[in-house]
Amino acid sequence: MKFVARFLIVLLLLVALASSAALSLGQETETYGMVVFLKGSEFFNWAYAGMVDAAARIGDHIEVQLLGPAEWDASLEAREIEQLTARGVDGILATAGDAETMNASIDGAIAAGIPVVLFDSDAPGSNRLAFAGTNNYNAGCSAGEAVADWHGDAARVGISTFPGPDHLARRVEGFEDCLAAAAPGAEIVQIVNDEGRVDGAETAITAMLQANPTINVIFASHGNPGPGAAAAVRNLGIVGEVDIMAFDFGLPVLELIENGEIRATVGQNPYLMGYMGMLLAFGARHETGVTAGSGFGPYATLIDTGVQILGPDDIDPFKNPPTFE
Amino acid sequence: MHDMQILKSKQSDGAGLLQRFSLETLQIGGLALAIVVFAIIVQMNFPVFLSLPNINVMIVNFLPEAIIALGMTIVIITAGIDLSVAGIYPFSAIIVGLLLLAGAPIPLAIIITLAAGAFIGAINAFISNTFRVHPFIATLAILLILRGVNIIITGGSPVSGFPETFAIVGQRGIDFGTFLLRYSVFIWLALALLIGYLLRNHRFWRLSYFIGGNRRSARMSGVNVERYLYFVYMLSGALAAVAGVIVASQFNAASNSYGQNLELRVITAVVIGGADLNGGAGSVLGSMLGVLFIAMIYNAFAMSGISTYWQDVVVGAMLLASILMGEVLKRRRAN
Amino acid sequence: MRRSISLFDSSRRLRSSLAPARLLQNRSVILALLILVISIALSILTPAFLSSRNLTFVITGMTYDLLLALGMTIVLLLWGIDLSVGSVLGLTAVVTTMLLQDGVSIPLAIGAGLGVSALCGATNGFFVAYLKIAPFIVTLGMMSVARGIATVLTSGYFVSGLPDAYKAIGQGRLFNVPYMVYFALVVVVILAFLLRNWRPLREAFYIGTNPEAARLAGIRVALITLGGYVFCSMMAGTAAIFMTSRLSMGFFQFGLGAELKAIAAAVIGGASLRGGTGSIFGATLAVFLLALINNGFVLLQGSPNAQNVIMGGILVIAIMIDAYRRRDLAED
Amino acid sequence: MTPVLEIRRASKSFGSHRVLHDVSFAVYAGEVHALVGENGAGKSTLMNIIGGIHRRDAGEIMLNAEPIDPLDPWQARQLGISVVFQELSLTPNMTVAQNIFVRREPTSALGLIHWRQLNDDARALFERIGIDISPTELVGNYSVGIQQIIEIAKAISFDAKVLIMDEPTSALSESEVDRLFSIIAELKQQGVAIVFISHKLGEVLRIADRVSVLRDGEMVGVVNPSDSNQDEIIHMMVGRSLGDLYPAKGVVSDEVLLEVEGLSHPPLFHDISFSLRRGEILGIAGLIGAGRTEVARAIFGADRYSRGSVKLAGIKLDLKSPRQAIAHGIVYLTEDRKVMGLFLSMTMRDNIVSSSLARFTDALGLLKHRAIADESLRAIKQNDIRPRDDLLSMTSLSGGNQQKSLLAKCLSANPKVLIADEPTRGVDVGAKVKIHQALRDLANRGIGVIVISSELPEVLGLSDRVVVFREGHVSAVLDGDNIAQADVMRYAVQ
Repeated sequence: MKFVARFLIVLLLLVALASSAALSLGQETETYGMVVFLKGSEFFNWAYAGMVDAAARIGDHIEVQLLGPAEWDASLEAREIEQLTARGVDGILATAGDAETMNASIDGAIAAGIPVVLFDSDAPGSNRLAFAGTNNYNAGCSAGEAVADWHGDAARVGISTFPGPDHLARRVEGFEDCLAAAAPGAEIVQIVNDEGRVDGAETAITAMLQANPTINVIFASHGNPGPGAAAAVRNLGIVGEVDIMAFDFGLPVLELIENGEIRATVGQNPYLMGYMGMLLAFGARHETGVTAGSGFGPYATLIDTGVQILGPDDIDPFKNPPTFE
Repeated sequence: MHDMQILKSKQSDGAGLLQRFSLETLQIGGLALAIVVFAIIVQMNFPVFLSLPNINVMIVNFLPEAIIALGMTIVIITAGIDLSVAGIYPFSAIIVGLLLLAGAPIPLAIIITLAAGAFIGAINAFISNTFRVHPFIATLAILLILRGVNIIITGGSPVSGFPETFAIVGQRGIDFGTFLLRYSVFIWLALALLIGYLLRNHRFWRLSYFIGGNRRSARMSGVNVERYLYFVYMLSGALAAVAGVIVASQFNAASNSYGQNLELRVITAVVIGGADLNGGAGSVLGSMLGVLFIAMIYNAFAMSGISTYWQDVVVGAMLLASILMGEVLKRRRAN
Repeated sequence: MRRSISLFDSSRRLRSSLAPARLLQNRSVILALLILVISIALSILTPAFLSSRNLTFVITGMTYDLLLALGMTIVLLLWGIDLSVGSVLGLTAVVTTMLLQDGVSIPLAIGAGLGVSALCGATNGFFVAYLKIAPFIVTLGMMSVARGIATVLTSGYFVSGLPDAYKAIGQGRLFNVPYMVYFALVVVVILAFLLRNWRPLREAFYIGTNPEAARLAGIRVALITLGGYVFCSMMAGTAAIFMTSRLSMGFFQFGLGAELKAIAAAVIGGASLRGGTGSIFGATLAVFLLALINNGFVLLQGSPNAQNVIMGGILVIAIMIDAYRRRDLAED
Repeated sequence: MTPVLEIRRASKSFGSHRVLHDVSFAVYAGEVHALVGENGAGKSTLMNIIGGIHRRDAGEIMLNAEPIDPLDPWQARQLGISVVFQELSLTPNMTVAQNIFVRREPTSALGLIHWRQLNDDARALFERIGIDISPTELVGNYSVGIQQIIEIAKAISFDAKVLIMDEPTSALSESEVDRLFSIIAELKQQGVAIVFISHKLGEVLRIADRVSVLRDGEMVGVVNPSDSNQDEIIHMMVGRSLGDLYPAKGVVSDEVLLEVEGLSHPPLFHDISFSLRRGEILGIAGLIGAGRTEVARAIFGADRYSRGSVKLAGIKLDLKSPRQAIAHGIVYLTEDRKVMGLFLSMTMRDNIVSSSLARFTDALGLLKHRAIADESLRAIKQNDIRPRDDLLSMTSLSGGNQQKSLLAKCLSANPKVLIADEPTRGVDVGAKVKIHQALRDLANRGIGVIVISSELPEVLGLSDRVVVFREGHVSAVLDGDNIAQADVMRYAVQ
């Protein structure tokens, strides 16, 4: 019996603790959730920082939270959206792990009257209200044009990417098209699978460079292969002979741009995606007289947050990424 | 004439709580208690937690885990393990999707997919039986192969655009206004009740405990252990395929990304539910409670806004805590 | 009658084991033959393969996997399993680099990182050896916990801004070969020597074969088991030091999925999930074989999607070869 | 009268090794027929052929004059031939009733089990053979001895016409043996034909109606116990006279080597005190479950005890592990060689030195392989282990040689005190004699030897003094050359 008594005391303590915590909660708060397909990606932290800042700008009563699976799995992301819907949050910002899987969940949230705004990666088949993000084709295109600018028809390019996410496919497509348009003599020599990882990229790119010594440019279609490509070039002792076009501005990428191992990176604007996404969701949440009828307030359906090619001179603003508890 | 008490087991007269109930009852009872306590605490902070719509979401979200856990429970009872479910699950979602896109009638597509799942299970059993390797290794090999196959047959992008009626399996349901009770929940319930009942009461299904408890003696009792393991792994594979079909219908899409770490979530749930990896112990009720417990933890994170970074820490700690509890119970009973 | 290899085979016995028929019973020989065949095929198919650069690279790239596989071999030998190595790698990477970022001196940061990995291993070992809880579960829990802590610590950020002297550990070279390759080779040789000659590691064979009999034979079962898990985790920690130094960053997702690869390599190399067997050279050759296949894939511009299929396929083949080797063994 | 079971000219070879040659054998209803022979004589093979585990190469098996051909033990049991193997076929995690009726549970047409009827059936079965075991208790909660009886009940439940038991008493205490024999008598009454395989000739003579003796795969003869004696049977078994089963007793010094005082660990044992002198063989007798093994393990540091002390040569020891015990020179030979004694998949050499590695290690902890090889060869020669190839896997050795290896392993640790728990369990007569001699040689070299045995004649024949255990207490310490078996029994049970 002692066992049971002790257990009951602990139980009571826990309950008391929990209820005091409940009392301290505010009352008129609005909650917005951000759902990403790779929890803890630096890129999405920038986006979340934008969301946090926009929420603070709107007012103290806005609460935000970040959710998402630890490994790339769109079905787990869909689950998070369903959970937020059941909880009845005031708005959801989501980035689609793949273009199709989340449609039903997004539509479910919209049907429940919760505004859903996509950012970074769109789910065009869903009823989502708006999308704020990079036009990935254009992003790839900018990179392709920059590479054409560097080497012209002499460009021999290796691309590092991994199969699956739709936005990566678009970037590669944009890259190929615009490179071909700007420098018809340029050539895509090989595309390798980096499995989405830095060390995977190192392994794959090193082998690629050995098999194809003519390669003089590496295009990283997402954030991780940039440092992997730099390590690969270092491995082979050909630093300076191969130009690397990285993607995004993770700290390791910035560092490598500073010391010259990476020539430039395609800078997206995740902060703006989160910031605009939050504003869009908030706007949609609050109906005005004019928008009456749709069930949602005013919002823009498509916002291109743009890219810029960042060289050594452009990276200072990104050196201090946001942090939060 | 003969002193009979030698033949009686030690019956302690002052039997306490620990002695009065079987270990299984204690473990399941403890888990149920933990679930109730946890639910009360979360509920006090977030009143929406125990609302019907949220409970519904909790169940639907962990439906694949729950269905796969049914098979895993039997696998673990026979002292095996099946890692390949995390490969079969997306594989069958993709296969049913591709079949539907190719114009196969829905029932046929589903049947073929379930058969494919069972077939992969048979391969697991074949490798493990024929080459006498631990099922961990056999199913690991199949998991690795399937992950690659899944990427190859989809080219890495999701398969989607299934016929409207296919949505019945995983999307449609009974509309209660505030929430939609999906038919897939009934599929799970039916499977859980059926398998749970058979595992308790059916002569053939109960052999799994015998095999897991003492494989040699099962052999000596004339059980064809190898053939039985075919049955067990085929069942596990087929159930993973059921989960795959449901998820394909639910999302109206199928991608090779599905099922990351699924095998570990399922094994965690089954073990929290009282199954013994050494075989011979485990129950459907326990496993389902284990899945529920994990589902509640995940949902509470979505509820609370506490950084989900803590999620893994909490789930891992829960696993260790529940095992420690079970071990403590076992030892206190033994003394 | 079945003869087998004694732990204490002395040289006069070795000669008879060099007979061709017996050679094929030796897994390391089979693996070496496979490696030879694949190497010849690759060098015919692509000239880039045999370049010293490429070979250096293959060996460099396999170092992390090798360290993990060595640790896993010891744990499997002890009739255990360690699912947490990948997560421990991630956690060590994060802890070490964060300390460096905060200006902690390099030896201290490395020491702390290795200390954290040792602590993870000791926790695993304590639960397994002293509380007698199934290693699968213990390390599965640790897998979640360690990865979770790494995530919490970094909130998902890359950790960068590491001092150059630290980067030199992984990036520095001697005769154009990175230091870490020498390190790994030294570990392999020492470990192989110790596994043959050092009492605690010899005793590991007894423990893995029959833990209760080992205890009654006066072997320190719990302590050696604990040590095995600590060693395994520290191998993961060491891999983390090299990885962070080489890539100039720390990231909580380092080592994701590495545990399955390590188990596969150790098993292909001769370890068994039933304990009591394991080979350092076997594991080394297995890691090399897998690295070669990966390399060949990229060199031949094969679809990288098939890599997993090949890895699983090799595992199945290894299982079959092993079954053939053990065909005269009694049931279970 | 036709025999229930008849084997006609059965032969069996494994590879080139002939294990049975032209063996004929018959059992009649209501007869207890003992089958004896040294290990390797072919008893197990003969039984395996009848029980459906092996296929014979030649010959016939007749059941009630009909030829039969059982393919597996299950089929044999369906035919009415139940074999109780030494290895139990029970699983600890299920109840007694579930174990007995596995695959034969009373079920509905759909295969759903009628639980109540299942337990009632088990109860009825126990009633039939006159024992009281709860059908709903988990088998794992019962001792090995009772599990053996459950196993026999299971065999009988097949409506066995022929019941074959392989060493059924090897794990039983004397009183459990009595229990078993009364069950056998009961079955005999009911007309079951019983084949009883045992090394314990005393038991054989007590229960058997006829005794068949096998040697080297051939049937050497059938004798009637009433016109024969142990010596004659042994002679038939080994083909020669063995001389004495027990070596001559030696000279015991007065010096106390090991002193156990007030050792307690409730509820297993209470206030155990005895002493062991240099050069003495101290026997410990008692029923299974009397706490003999538990005390031995506690002295050895394998399990804890709550009170009391153990002194070695006058110095108090506080042993926390077997390792410390071995370091002090106390060595324990386990009763369960397969589970707790040997590393079966490893070589003989690995096994022999497993307790004594410390002796072959240098300051750095590195092993001296040559010294290890020499030691193992020496031990093989000294203990006469066959074959003399120390790189053979332990699994390929006979039971007797496995047991000798286990003894060699213990001796290799250079013991001052050897505690031998059931040192001759499952060993044939020839090996038994050699083990007995080895134990006496040890004592003569000044080592203190404790022998725990459930075979009373062995305890008495071997020991200088006998400590009797009853229910966790020491009930008597008997001294002298002529301790009567009946005295020991009285102290053990009263």
